Formats: sequence, structure tokens, C-alpha cells
Amino acid sequence: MFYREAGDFKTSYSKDNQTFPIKIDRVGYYLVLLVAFLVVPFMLNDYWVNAIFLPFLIYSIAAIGLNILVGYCGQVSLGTGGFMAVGAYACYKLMTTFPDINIFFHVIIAGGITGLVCVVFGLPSLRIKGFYLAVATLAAQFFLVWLFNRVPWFYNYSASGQINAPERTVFGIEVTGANTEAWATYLFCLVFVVASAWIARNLTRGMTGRKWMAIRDMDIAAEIIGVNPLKAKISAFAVSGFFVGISGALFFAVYLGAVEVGEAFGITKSFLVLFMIIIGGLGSIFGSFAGAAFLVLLPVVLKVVGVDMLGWPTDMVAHLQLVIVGGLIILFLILEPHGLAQLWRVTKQKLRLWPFPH
Amino acid sequence: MKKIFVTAIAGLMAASPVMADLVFPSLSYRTGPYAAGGIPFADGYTDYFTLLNERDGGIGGVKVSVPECETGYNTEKGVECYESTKGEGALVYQPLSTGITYQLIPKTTADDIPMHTMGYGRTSAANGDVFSHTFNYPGSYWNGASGGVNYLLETNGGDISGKKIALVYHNSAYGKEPIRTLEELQKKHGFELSLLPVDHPGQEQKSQWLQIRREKPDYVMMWGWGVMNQVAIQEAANIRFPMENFIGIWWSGAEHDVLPAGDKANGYKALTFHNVGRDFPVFADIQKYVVDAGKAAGAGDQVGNVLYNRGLYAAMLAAEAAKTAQEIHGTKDITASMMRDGMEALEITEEKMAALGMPNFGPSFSVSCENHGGPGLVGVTQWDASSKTWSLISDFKATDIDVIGALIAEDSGAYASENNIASNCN
Amino acid sequence: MSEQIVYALEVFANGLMSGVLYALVALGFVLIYKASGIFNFAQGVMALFAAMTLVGIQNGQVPFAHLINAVLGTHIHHFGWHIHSVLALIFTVGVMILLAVAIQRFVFRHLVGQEPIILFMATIGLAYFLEGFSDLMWNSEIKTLKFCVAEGTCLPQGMNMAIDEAAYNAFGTGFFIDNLDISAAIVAVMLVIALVAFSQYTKQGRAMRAVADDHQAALSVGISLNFIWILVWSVAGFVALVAGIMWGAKSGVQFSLSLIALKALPVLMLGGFTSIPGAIVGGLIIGVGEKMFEYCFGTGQCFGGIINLGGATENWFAYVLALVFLVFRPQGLFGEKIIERV
Amino acid sequence: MSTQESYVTEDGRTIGPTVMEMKNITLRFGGVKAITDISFDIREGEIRAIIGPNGAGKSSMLNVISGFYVPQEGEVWYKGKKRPPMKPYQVAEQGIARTFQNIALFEGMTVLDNVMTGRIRQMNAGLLSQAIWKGKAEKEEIANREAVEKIIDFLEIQAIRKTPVGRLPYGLKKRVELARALAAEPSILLLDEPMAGMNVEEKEDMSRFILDMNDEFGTTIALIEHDMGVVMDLSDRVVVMDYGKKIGDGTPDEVRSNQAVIDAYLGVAHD
Repeated sequence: MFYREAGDFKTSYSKDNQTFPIKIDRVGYYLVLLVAFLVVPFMLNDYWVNAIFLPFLIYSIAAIGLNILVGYCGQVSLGTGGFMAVGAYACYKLMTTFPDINIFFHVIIAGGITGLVCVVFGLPSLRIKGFYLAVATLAAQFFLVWLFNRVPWFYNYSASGQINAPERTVFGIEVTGANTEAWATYLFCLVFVVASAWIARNLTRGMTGRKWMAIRDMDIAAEIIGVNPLKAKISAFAVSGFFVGISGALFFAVYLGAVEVGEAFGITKSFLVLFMIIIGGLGSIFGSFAGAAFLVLLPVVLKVVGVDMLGWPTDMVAHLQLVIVGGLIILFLILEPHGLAQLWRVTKQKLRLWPFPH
Repeated sequence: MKKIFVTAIAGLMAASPVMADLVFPSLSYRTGPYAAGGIPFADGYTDYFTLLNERDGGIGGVKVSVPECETGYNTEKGVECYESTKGEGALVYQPLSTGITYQLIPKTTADDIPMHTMGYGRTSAANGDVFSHTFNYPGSYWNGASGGVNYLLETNGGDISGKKIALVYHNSAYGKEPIRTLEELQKKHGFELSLLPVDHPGQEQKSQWLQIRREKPDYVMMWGWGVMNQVAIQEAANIRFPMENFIGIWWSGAEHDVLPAGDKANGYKALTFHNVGRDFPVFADIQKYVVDAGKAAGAGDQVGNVLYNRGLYAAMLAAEAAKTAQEIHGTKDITASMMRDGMEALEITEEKMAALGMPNFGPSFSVSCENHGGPGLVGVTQWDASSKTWSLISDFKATDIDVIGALIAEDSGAYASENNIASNCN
Repeated sequence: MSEQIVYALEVFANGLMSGVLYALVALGFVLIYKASGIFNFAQGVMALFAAMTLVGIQNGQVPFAHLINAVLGTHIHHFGWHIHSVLALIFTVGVMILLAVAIQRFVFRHLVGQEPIILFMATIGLAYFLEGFSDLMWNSEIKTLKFCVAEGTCLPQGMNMAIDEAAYNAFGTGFFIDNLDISAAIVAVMLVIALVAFSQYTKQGRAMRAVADDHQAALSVGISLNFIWILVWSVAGFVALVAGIMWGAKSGVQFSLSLIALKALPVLMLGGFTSIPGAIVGGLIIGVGEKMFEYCFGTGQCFGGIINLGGATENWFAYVLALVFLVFRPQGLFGEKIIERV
Repeated sequence: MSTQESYVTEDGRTIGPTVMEMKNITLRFGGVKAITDISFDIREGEIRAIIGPNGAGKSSMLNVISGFYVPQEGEVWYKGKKRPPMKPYQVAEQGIARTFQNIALFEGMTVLDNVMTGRIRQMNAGLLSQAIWKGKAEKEEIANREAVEKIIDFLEIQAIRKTPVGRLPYGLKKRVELARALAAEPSILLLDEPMAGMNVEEKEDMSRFILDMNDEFGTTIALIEHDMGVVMDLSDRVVVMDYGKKIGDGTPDEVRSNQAVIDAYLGVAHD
């Protein structure tokens, strides 16, 4: 009853094509944007930004990127950590080599560079499929991490092998370095998140997206009806790499400020982002957000409940956290195998009828 | 789900600052791949403060609280821990991970909270002129590297030219720390250095140890961490490398590193900057006021372990710095900023340590504005497999300040110019 | 024979031995994938859990001691007994069977007929769960694993002196082979023979193969899928236990054991997800390949050191080797040629 | 190259000159010959059927036309030119669309998206334009949506526009697949057993759609079919294959009276 689409008529194809064809969704979307841009920045403190919002936003971009590759184009990748590292190191090199150019462009160029690297490692996908491809992308993961660790040029020959983000400003306001305001870093990342989601949505609802999905659903048939598999796969790797690179650059420059490649962009990162999109929902932009939120928020919530409220020992809570996250993943799967995004759709279906179930 | 979230938010709100206590947060890692090292350290750190509370009524009469936060040795969780505890009036952070340290160096400076990275972290932070809020007394990795070489010099009658030293290291920023120092020392003392990186996590080291077997170095030094330590010691035993010529850094020299190899680990050596064993009066107090009173942080089975002692030592240094700060500022309720002053004016003497029931527990040293790293005195311990104990076989001795000082000046200078940091001490 | 060649041979032989250890881990993956089409992400954690359980039972550790103590305020840690290794092994196998039953009962029975990606995802959940569960049950300290059949006859470790001496007498340089690796190779051979015998000569084994070939057909001749899956997970649990013992003997039983799964993935790529001989041969190729590459080019010890990449190349080289191989043979070593149809 | 003149059929449709010609095609899988030395042509605007018993090589023939199999011998001539070896998607770009025997729809996509995918030849906006959904990309989407809606109307699948294909029943899926192929506005439309597995009613519907398509859009159609009756009613000319060889070619009436065909195929069917 509260959620309805009946009586919501479209009079043109462009209206029918829009991202949120249902009015109540559209209103909700603008409301979320409004709150995110105009309300949240005033309520933030360091804790909320650094512990929750920044990781959530940045992982969302990575998840969107990976979802394009895995969820839309069906090419399973476990190289996300390595590709994020490319974004981070590209951003670092750009920041230190061209200090006068705005960081905003550094991040975007870092994304572009990552897209190119991603394409190179995506080439085997033309011959290798399924889980075999997933494991092949691990080659990228291990090789890239080894490379960034091995070649001192990437970390400007610093004795420590770590890279540190120097202070940079946008419109005179610091967004990297130690003296940033919570709201500034938040807004900086939010702009990238919104832009990424918007671009990803546009691409996936248009012809490019259809080509990707065609390759995903049945690659041979797709080729016979005219999809060039090389172009489709390569474009998916490029776009995916672009977003993942941006997230890597933000992860390094804005969120952590200092990283070491093996620790920050190791294999666990690749798995984490993959888990996010699987739990959130493959082939769904909303799912990318939901998955990122789930895996960023849940541990924090469980920690707060276990340690701060119940006063249990920290290690026990950490172990229970794993048990609960694992248990929840299985439970969600049994209830709804297609991720949180599908769960949300089903809920909306039910809400449409509620309170009259028939 | 939603309900949990709401309660969680309520919980966050409830965890607002309680200013009455002196707060020493413990960013521990009792889970994950390095838990075996994190548990004893965290126990030691907390137990010492518990002892102060129970026996002395806190520091200078003010109770101490030690909120613990699990990092799992993960940088992102470390950030979350830092942000969630700093509002509680945290006086000093011991991040216990190089990754978290690098992350926190600029943050703690901006938040005016001191950070103590004892035997890890960024070595050039010893230059207090650049790193105003980071302290790494009493010693750093570069001291460790030099201390190891000095020990070899000492056992070889002052001449190790022509000797072959192999460095087996964790292929990460941490593992690469000693390379620069060793290369400088190589020039000075004329030994041959060969480098053998081991990739994370380090369960497979056959290639490295076959190479050692072939090249027959006179000594092997190790910068290892986690599972790499146990495997390296086992592999060294397998190829029958003489254990007494195998020296690990202090993160490769705890009980759990040598125990899996059993008797064959006998004679293995490790560097240290604090004493080992239970042979100190303070342990009687810990037994009485903490363990027997049922207030131990862990199961109580870690007391006296190498890393327990390190935690204890870190807590002792923090408590002494807090006392110094109380004296300087003439107030019992010190803030983080005052704590920083206390750390910078810290002086540890043999008398002080003896009075605390910890005679010769660590080197005597003092900290200054320019020197946050202390004198960098390094000792050597050796493992006795039959009694399953470590013992100090070489007292805390000076390291090559000429070489290290130059390296510190170079690296901290680069950091200062990259980040436009003005001189802190003038 | 020149020293150089003996060294190369030594590296080669040790590569083979490492390969056996990789194959042991890969075997568990293959068994489950073949029978149920599940890519079991939790295989590494199962090895950890199995080894921890073995040591825990051996040393009489109280399960969940930490939890119990925290809740009840007690101070229990050990039962104070010490159980014979073989007996503990049998108990542990029992636990692994229970685990298999639980996994089937609570997870996969509810996910019958789902797509592979969803089953894979369930094993992710399982891995998380089991990781936390193992630590809760047996705590997260490093445990020393000593496996002794009788007093004095334990799982051997260290250089095999006989081989070393024979080589020394023959070539003038020693030859290093780890006794533990030799035992692992023997155990692996026995394990494979036992698996083959089981699948060829027992009714359950044949049923298992039937299910692997064709679920529907197997169901229609009255094979209980439920039972077969439990069986397969139990066998995979047993393989995980063996892998856990072999790896744990070297490093102590600790969290990092769960990471050995990463060593098995390139092996799986090379050998194919469905082939037991593939896992073995793939393991050997990866083991030899990565060791020889590290020896020759990673550390520049052969061909006069023309290429020296500075070491620690093994991790990525294993994957690159598998990748290059797959580009030329996408179905893996023993996989059937993929014929595309419309 | 044949030079037949256009002619008008009894029911008033115009059949044009040859658009595609297969010359001496031989296709082998390993040692097995799937097709042996087959030649035939397809004329513009006609409905051309390929029939034959199971395993006769009909589907292989279709796969050769659509570029999925490359024959070892023989030539394919298309619009007066010899076709060089090319990838399937390049064949599709030339305007040859097809359906599949075992429906090959994109199950995760909606009906609308599936049909829109068929318009791949007509849509070529750049990635950047698509990313911001402005300019060429937006115009293209709307223009092609209109074209697709016509086909959706024509095949009477308006009601399931936004339904994911995976949820549809078999008959509807067949129709969606047809819509996708038709959306490409192909020069030649290849139908691989369009009526397999359908009941009589559905077959009638499908026959009607095929005839209407040919009539209304002038689409050249080559189809494979088992159901003899349907084929004879629908098609203008029929090729008969058996064991990879051509045993007959001509109008339905000619084929019906061909002794070789009767022996090989109809004889069996009429037993």
C-alpha cells in the first residue's frame, strides 16, 4: 500500500528508461542524495568518517567496479587488491610528480591508468573462463604486489617502502594529509561515489551494459548475434579497472594516508570486495552499496555491541564476529540466494501489497 | 538488523569520554595470523596497569583504565580503534603494527596525542625534531641491525671482514628495514651480505634455505614475522645450520617461535632491548595482586614470556612517562599533550627500575626533544630448549650511532620536506 | 657431475617434494568439486580446524575454554590427560565426519540445485564461520604438533642423512631432502591409492563416481545424494586433516595454516578442478616450476646469473605459470577439451 | 553467381535475385564429415527451408552460414561477393541474424533488454556518450526503443516487456528469441527449428508470425524444420539433406515427388 507503482504512467520512452521509473523510488533517491550532501556533513565527527563513512564509500566504488566485471560481464576477478594498488601507487606518483595539479584529476587519471593495467591482465579472459579465470587474475594480484614492493621507483626510493599522501587541497580545503576536516574528506569521496554510481548505472542500462550481460549469460550466443567478445570483455575490464583504481587512490590518499602494498592491498582485499558484491547482489548497483555496507558496518556494530555494551573480551568478540558474519552469509543465502539487492526487491514487492497480502 | 543497529548507535553514544581516569588504550591483536605474538604483549601491557591500580592506587593516585581494542593486525581496524578510543582521553598509543604506525604518525601529530612505537614502526621517528609526537625509545630496527653486527664483531674479536652474513627477511617494508643499515655496515666492516626475501606469509622457505645450505654463510640474521619465524627456525634445523649462528630480530625471538622446532631450536639467538624471564621482584607482585586476584588480562599463562615482558616494559615506560608528566605540569590529571612532554623528558635509570622491582629490565636511557629514539642499546638472548627458557647472554650495548644517525637524518629530512614540517625543537 | 648440476637437481627434487604438499591441499578441492560442483573456499580453514582439533584432543585441551571461563568465571584449560596420536587421529576423523554432516544438514541441504556461484558463496560463509569457530574452540595460540605412532617413532623431520651421504660419496656434494617431505610423499601416495581403491572397489565409492558423472542419473538409480555429499565432505575433511598435519608439523598449528589454500589454487588451474591425477601432476609441475624459477631467475643462481629478479618470486610465478599454461590449454592439464555448442 | 530474374509468387510476394549462395561446402569434425559438397542458394524475400532426418547436418549448415563453423572446403557468397573467413559477430554485422534450436536467450536480462540487444548493428554511440547518457547515446536509445516496440507489438509480447527472460515459459521464450533476431532488421533471418517442442496451437501462431514477417518486412528467411507439413506449407523452396549430402532441392511440390527424398525421408515417415 505504501509502496506503489500502479497509476504511475509513462508517456515517453525516455521516462520509461530512467533509473528509477517508479515515483516513490525516485523521491527516495533524491532524498538520500539530499541527506548525504546537505545533512550528513554537519553531523560527522572523526570517528564516523574514518571508521564508517570513508571505508563504506570507498569500498562501494570498488564494489561497483568489480560488479561491472563480475556481476554484469560475468568475468570473475580476484585481482581487485592488486588493481587498487595500481590506483594508489599511480595516485601517489602523480601527487608527488605534479604537485600543482589538483588531486581531483590525479584520482581520475589514476583510475584511467588502472583501467589500462586491468585491460592487460584481462586479455587472457578471451581464452580462459569461469573459475579458471578467477584464479588466473590472482596472478595479477600477486605479481602487482610483488612489483610495487620490489621496484623502489614506485615508492620514491623511501627507506621505509611505505607511501605517504602529502597534503593536497581542493578549493583551498584540505582533503588529504593529517589536518583534514571530517566533512571535507567525506564530501570528496561522496562526489566520486555518486559520479561512479551514476556512470555505472548509465553504462549498464545502455547498449554497453547489454553487451556485457549478453556475454555473461551466454557468450557464444552473444557472439553470434553480433557482440564482439573482445571489445565487450576488454571494455568491462577497462571500466571496472577505472572504478577500482579510483577507489584504490581514495583508499590510499584520503582514507589511510599511508599504505604498504602487501598489507593494504593483499589478497584479502580481493576477497573482501568479491564477498561484498556476492553478498550485496551480483549485477546490481544497489547491491554493491548494500554489500559494502554489510561488510563494513556489521563488524563495527558487533564490536560495539560485544565489547562496549556487553563488556566481553575483545578477542572473543572478534571470533564471534567471524562466526556471526559467516552464519549470516549462509542464512541469507538460504533465505535469498541472490543477495541483499534481491532481498530488497522482494521486500518492496511485499510492501506494495502490505497490509493486504492478497 | 535495524534493531541491532539502533542499539549499536546507542552504544556508541554511551561510550563517551570518562575523564576521571588516565586512559592508556591497548590496540591489541589477539586474533588473526599474528595472534600468538599479540596475546602475551597485550596481557603484559594490561597487567602492569592493573598492578598499578591494585597495588598503588593508580599513577600518582589517579586510577588507570586500559580500554582494549582488537586490531587483528589490520590497518583499517587500527584506524577504527584509534578513532573510537581517542575521544576517551587517550594519553598514548602503542599501535603495535608498522602499518598502523605509519597511518597514525600524521594523525596523532594533528590530534596532539603521543605515540610510542617500541622496537617497530618508522625508525627515523627517532628524530624528534621532525616527528614531534612519535617516540621509539629505547631502540629501533636500525639499532637492531647494528647491534647484531656488533655482537658478531664482539664474538669474532672485532674482525668480521670476509665473513658471510645472510639476511632472511619478510618481503615487506618491515623486513626491508635493516637492509640500508647492514649495507652501510658492510662497507665499514667488510663482511659479505646476501639478501634472501621470503614472501608473505612464509610457509614455504625451501628455496631460501637451500640457497643458504649452498652458500654456507657464517651467520644468518632474520627479520621474520608470524608463521615465517617458526618455519625458518625449523628449516634452519633441517639443513643443520648451527643455531648459535642464527640471530633473529626481537620479533623473531619469542617462545612460540622456537617451540614448534623442539630440541633442534636449541641455541637460537635473538636481539632484544629488554630483559627476559621471570626473575624480577615485580613478578611476585603481579602474581599476588593480579593473577591470584583473578584480575589477569588473559588466562595468566603468559606471565614471564618474552612478549609479555615486552608489554610489561612498554607499560612501565608509559607509566613512568605519565609520572614525569605529572611532575612537570604539577597536576595529577594529565592530558595527552602533557603526556607528550613527560615522554620527551623521560629518564630511566637503574635505580628507578630497581625501585619498581625491575632491575636491569631494560637499558638506562633518557629522551630529549631531538632524540626520541633513546640511545639504541641492544642485547642478545639465547634459547635453551631443555629448560624452555630464554636468557640474556649479552647485556644492552651501544650501537653504531654514526651510521644510524646519518640514515635517520636523511630519511626524516625527506619526510620533513615532503610534508613541510617545521623544526619542532627550536 | 659438476656442483652446479647437483644443485639444480637438488632444487628440482625439493620442488617435487613441495609439489606433493601442494597436491595434498589441492586434492581436497578436487574431491568436493568433482562430486558436487562446489568450489570449496573453506578447504584451507578445514585443514586448520582439523589440525587444531587433533592437537587439542592430543593435549587434552578443553574446547571453548575461553568462552566457558568468560561466561562462568571458571579457570579451566586442560583435562590434564595426553592422548595417543593415533587415537586422537581417530577422534579427529570423527569430528570431521560430524562437521561434514553438519555442513550438509545446515547448509547445502537448503541450497540444492542452486547455481555454482551461490554454492561457492556459501563456502565463503562457511570459511568465516569455521575460522572464528576454530579459534573459539581451541584458542588462537600456536600449538606444537607432534605426531607419534609409538614412543620414539614420530613424524620425522630434518635432513635425510642416508641420501645426503650417498650423494656426498658419489658427487662430492651433499643432497638435501627433508624427511618430513619424504613421509608426506609416502602418505600422499597411500592416500591416492586408498582413494582410487575406495572409488573403484567399494559400493559407496562407485556411487560417488556416479554422482560426479551425472547427478540426475545417479539420483534416478536410487543413490542418495545426501549421503554421497556427506561422504565426500568427510573424505575432503580427512584429506584436509592430512594436509594440516604435514604443514602443521613444520610451522606449528596456527592461523596461517588456512592460507595454504592459496598454494593449491594454481595447482587446481593447471591440473583441472575435476581431475585427481591432475592435482598430483599439477602440484609437481608447480612445485618444480616455482623452485626452479626462483633458483635460476629469482635469485640468479644459474646461467651465470643473467637474470636476477631479487627473490621472493615463487608466489606470483606459480600463478603466472598456470596462467600461461591455461592460455594454451584452457581446459587444464587433464580436463576434457571444451567443445562449444549452440 | 546466378542471375535469376525477380518474379512474383502466387500470393503476390516478390522474390528477388540470389542474396546468398553456398558453393560446394564440406565440413569435417576430425574425421567425420558433417557436410559433403553441398551447394544451394537463397533468394531475396523467399522462405527457404532446409529439411532432413536427424543428423543430416542441417544445424551444421546453419552454423556455417552464421559463421560459427568454418568449412574446410567450399565458398560462401553473400550479396555478390565471396565471404572471407570471419568471426560470428562479423557475420552478424553483415546482417545475418538467427535463432537457436535450444533457445539461447540471455536469461538474466529482461525481454526488452534481450530484444534491444538485437539492435546491436544499429547502435554505435561511444562509451563516453553512454557513460553520461547524453547526446548520441540517449537519442539512439529512444529511437531504437521505438523500433523495438514495433516488433514487440508485432509478436504480441507487450505484457512481458519487463519480465526477466528466465521466468518465461518455453513458447514465449521462442517468441522473444524471434523478436531479438527480427530486431536486427536482418538481410537474412536464420531460424533453427522454430517450432520444436511446440503444441499445434503454438505452431500455428509461429507459422503465422513467420509468414507475416516475410510478408510485412520482406525478410528473407532460411529455416530448418522437422515438421514436414509445416515446412511444405510455409516455404517457397526446400533443400533436402541426408547424411550430410544434398539429395533434393526445389519447390515443395518438386521435392515431394523426388524419389530420393521419398526413399530417404518421406518413405520412412509414411511407413
